[in-house]
Amino acid sequence: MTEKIALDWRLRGQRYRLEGEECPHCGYAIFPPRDICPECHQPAKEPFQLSGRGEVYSYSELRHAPTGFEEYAPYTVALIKLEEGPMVTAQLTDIVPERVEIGMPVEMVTRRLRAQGDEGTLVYGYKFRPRLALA
Amino acid sequence: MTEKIALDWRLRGQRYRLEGEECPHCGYAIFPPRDICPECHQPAKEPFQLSGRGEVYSYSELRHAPTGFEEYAPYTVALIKLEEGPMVTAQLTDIVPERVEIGMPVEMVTRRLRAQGDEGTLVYGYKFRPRLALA
Amino acid sequence: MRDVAIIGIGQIPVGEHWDTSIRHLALGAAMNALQDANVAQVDAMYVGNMLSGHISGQEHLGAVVADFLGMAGVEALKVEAACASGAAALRVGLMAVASGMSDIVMVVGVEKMTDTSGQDTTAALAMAADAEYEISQGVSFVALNALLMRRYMHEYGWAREDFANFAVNAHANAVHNPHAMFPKAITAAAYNRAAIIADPVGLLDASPVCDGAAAVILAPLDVARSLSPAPVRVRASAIATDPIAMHDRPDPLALHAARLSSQRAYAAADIQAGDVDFFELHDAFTIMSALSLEAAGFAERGQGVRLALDGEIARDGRIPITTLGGLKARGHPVGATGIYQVVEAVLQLRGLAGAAQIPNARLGMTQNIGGSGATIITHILEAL
Amino acid sequence: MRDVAIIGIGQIPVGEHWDTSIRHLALGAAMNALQDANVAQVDAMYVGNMLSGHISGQEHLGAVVADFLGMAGVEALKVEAACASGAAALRVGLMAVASGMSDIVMVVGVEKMTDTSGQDTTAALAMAADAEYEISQGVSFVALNALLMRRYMHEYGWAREDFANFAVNAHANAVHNPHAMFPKAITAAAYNRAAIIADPVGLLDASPVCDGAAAVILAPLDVARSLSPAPVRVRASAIATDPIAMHDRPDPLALHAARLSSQRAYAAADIQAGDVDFFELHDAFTIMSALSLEAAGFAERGQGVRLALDGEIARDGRIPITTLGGLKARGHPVGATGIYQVVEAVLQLRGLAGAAQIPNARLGMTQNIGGSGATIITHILEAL
Ligand SMILES: [Zn+2]
Ligand SMILES: [Zn+2]
Repeated sequence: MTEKIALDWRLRGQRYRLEGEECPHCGYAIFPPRDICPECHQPAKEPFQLSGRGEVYSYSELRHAPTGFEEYAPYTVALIKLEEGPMVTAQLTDIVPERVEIGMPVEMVTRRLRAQGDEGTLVYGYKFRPRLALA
Repeated sequence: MTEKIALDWRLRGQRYRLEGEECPHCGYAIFPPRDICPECHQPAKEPFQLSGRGEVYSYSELRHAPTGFEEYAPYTVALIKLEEGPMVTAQLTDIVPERVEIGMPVEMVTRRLRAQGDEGTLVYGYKFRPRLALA
Repeated sequence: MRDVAIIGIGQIPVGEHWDTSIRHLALGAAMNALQDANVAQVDAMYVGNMLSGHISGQEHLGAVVADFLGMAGVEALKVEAACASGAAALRVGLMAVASGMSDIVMVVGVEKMTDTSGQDTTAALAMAADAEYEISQGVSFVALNALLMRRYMHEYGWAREDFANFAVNAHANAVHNPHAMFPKAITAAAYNRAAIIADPVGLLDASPVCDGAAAVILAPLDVARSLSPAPVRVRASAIATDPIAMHDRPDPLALHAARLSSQRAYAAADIQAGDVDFFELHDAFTIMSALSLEAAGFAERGQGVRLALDGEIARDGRIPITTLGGLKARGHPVGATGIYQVVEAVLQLRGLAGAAQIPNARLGMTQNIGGSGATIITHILEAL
Repeated sequence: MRDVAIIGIGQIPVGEHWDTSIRHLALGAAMNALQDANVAQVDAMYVGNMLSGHISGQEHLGAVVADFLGMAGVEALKVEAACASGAAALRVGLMAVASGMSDIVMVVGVEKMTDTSGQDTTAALAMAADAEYEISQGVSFVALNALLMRRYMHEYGWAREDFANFAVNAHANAVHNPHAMFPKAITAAAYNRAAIIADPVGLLDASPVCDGAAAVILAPLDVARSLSPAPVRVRASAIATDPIAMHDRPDPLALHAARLSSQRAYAAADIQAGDVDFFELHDAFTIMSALSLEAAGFAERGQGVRLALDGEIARDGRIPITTLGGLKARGHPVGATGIYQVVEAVLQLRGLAGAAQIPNARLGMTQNIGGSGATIITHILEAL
């Protein structure tokens, strides 16, 4: 169940910078990278940088955290619909819980996700915070 | 992978005292308890106390231990053919490694098998030691 | 392709079996099924299970179960599809008999969930979702269902309270099931008062963590009548998948794999949704009941909750569901659930469901869901 | 029952794929197989895998692979039988086609083993044995094979050195396999000098921990010729089990499930052992090669080692084994191994094994072993 160092290294582009792919055949924006377009099923390996902007599709405040996340509970997880089309699952951060709502504009930030293993290696990744109204 | 407290409790009869079963239909000695006779396939739940005496069927000194047993390596594991018929897998203890041989008479003793989990709960169970020649 | 029938069923009570290992849970259900089918030996057995490796440190469960049943030698495999592992194993058993590769086949669903802490079990269950893009974000299985439920409430204007009757109905039915974990009625008020575990999901929206095992014996239809006084014919087996991560589905509320799986099953059985007398759906969470009813064609989009509110899911309603307690009240030992559903459907079709009996039940449907909907398996069973 | 043929094969190099997740390992092999078969879509896919939960925190691998292949919607299940998971998945794939429930089926074997420490992987592999009565005693998988090897040497009077040629032969063959992990020849002297890891098992008796994936595409035999220029017919699929714990087998050296599985396969194919042109056996350890040769009928009890000493296992010997490197030198990514064996057998039967080609290979046998012998699955393949 513990995330592994090699795994974190493999996923650094996606987790730190929201790097996806763009399908050269149908233009579909793909995140996470799949190398095969889920829309037209053609090979799709063109790197594509997502803007990190999106809005809340749904959210929930989680009170019982799985192993590895206990110290952070309660925290709010959400489905974020990104501007370019893909949806991602992520935690919300820098929020006032009662002000979170479906449709709220958010933007990606890099934050600590958890500490792992006996040595407590820190794992970072994307979270989303409310976007200023003028953004 | 870690052994659980409920599991250790469930298996205490077998692990501490080599409690098996005897088939009321064909007399087969069964260890570990199966409730179904592997010989005649009839229900078999009669408790049966094995003597703990047997001899070495095969053995190996293990230098790379699995997670949880590292601190005990190297140690010697063996297949022990019990007097009553069943064979068991167990560690040898109180041995001079170079004197271990196939056919060596052994007897059961209860020893610490490993420490488990963060709290280091000790797990005990059967091991086998050389039997005195006159036994 | 040979037609296949169920000639025996077995189950053990769902609950916290502190004193029983996973192998002996499976054994209990298997022995009951063999006895019910009045057969002593099978040609093959398929074991549906998700978590034996994580929770019991035991993989290779097919061989373990065959061995402890005293049947070492026979074909035995484990089949895994997360919470749909039970129905997945049944599907493989059906293939074995349909192909002629085996005649008498046992399918066992088994799960041991209570040997680890609640947090560890929560983490283990999350392996049904996307490890790299869902679990890694700290989302639990409950939270995934909460995300669905909130969006559903938002899109269709329902309140939390409107889901109460899914839980109330399940518990009311479980009262008549001696194998249920919670054979106790609950009220809508109790549902409304229950603690929230991941907003808007409360304690009484969710099925419990528990241990259990259930088994069925399969045979070719043409010999089933000579072997069993009341064989049940498998009219359809259908499976469909959807992206593993909820966020990768174009419309998560559509439960697309359930729609696909149901349609494939109706086509194979040559029936319509309306022909089904009862529906053992996968009520791991109340939101799943609503979405399943819609995807299977019993309600319009966004109107599944209406069936609960109107009492149409009760024993005497338009489409009775969770007739012996469902996942909510019978319990949800994940890899065993799909087989419990089938065992209960067979009881209904044999007319042996006691006070929970659906009058004149002739066609029953079961649907087992893996993960948040990535694998959905439907079976349609018919009384002969 | 419909006859089934293999119309496409795919594999990726076996090794330590630090930069590739388990899903993308599977994808690589699957894409190669689809391309080889020249099909774009399949009706179902079965994934053979043992350790995805423990090592990658991901169960529900069937849906994951279908999803990332861009095939969400299709039937997808994971099949597990420890180190025999690959062949187990193939067997389920054969049932699917033989029954008529599916026409074009993909079977993928995949394992990711290098994301955990060596000790953790050792502990994970031990889940193939009896968790309660073997693993709990601190025995590792290597140690179980050491117990067998020492007893064998004792009963039949062999020395450690006598096993050398199993490893030497495997490495000699791997030199010609671009997908092998260790495509390098070794000498008997190197075998004798190698470090002992669990007496008498040394480093060169054991297959390596590694990552890999392989895939095959199945189709009904009667349409295979129109789909593929060189289809390979599956003449037999047979499986047998034995008690999960080595100590519960009346005669552990008999490898009883291999004997049973081989005999069932010969009977189904209506051939004798002597008709087989080559044998891709499960050389996870050199002792397993000796016991497999005996159980499958190529040597008397206690005389399997003699075949190695006499060179009868070489390409031009009486019964060539591990013709493209075997588990020892191609590598043993556990759940993928059974499919690598089949992919290599198909290469031989197509006459495309290059410098490793067995002249006039017409009938090939593969045998995949789960645990220390509790599940053994044999396939016999025929060039058309
Ligand atoms: Zn595209
Ligand atoms: Zn007996």
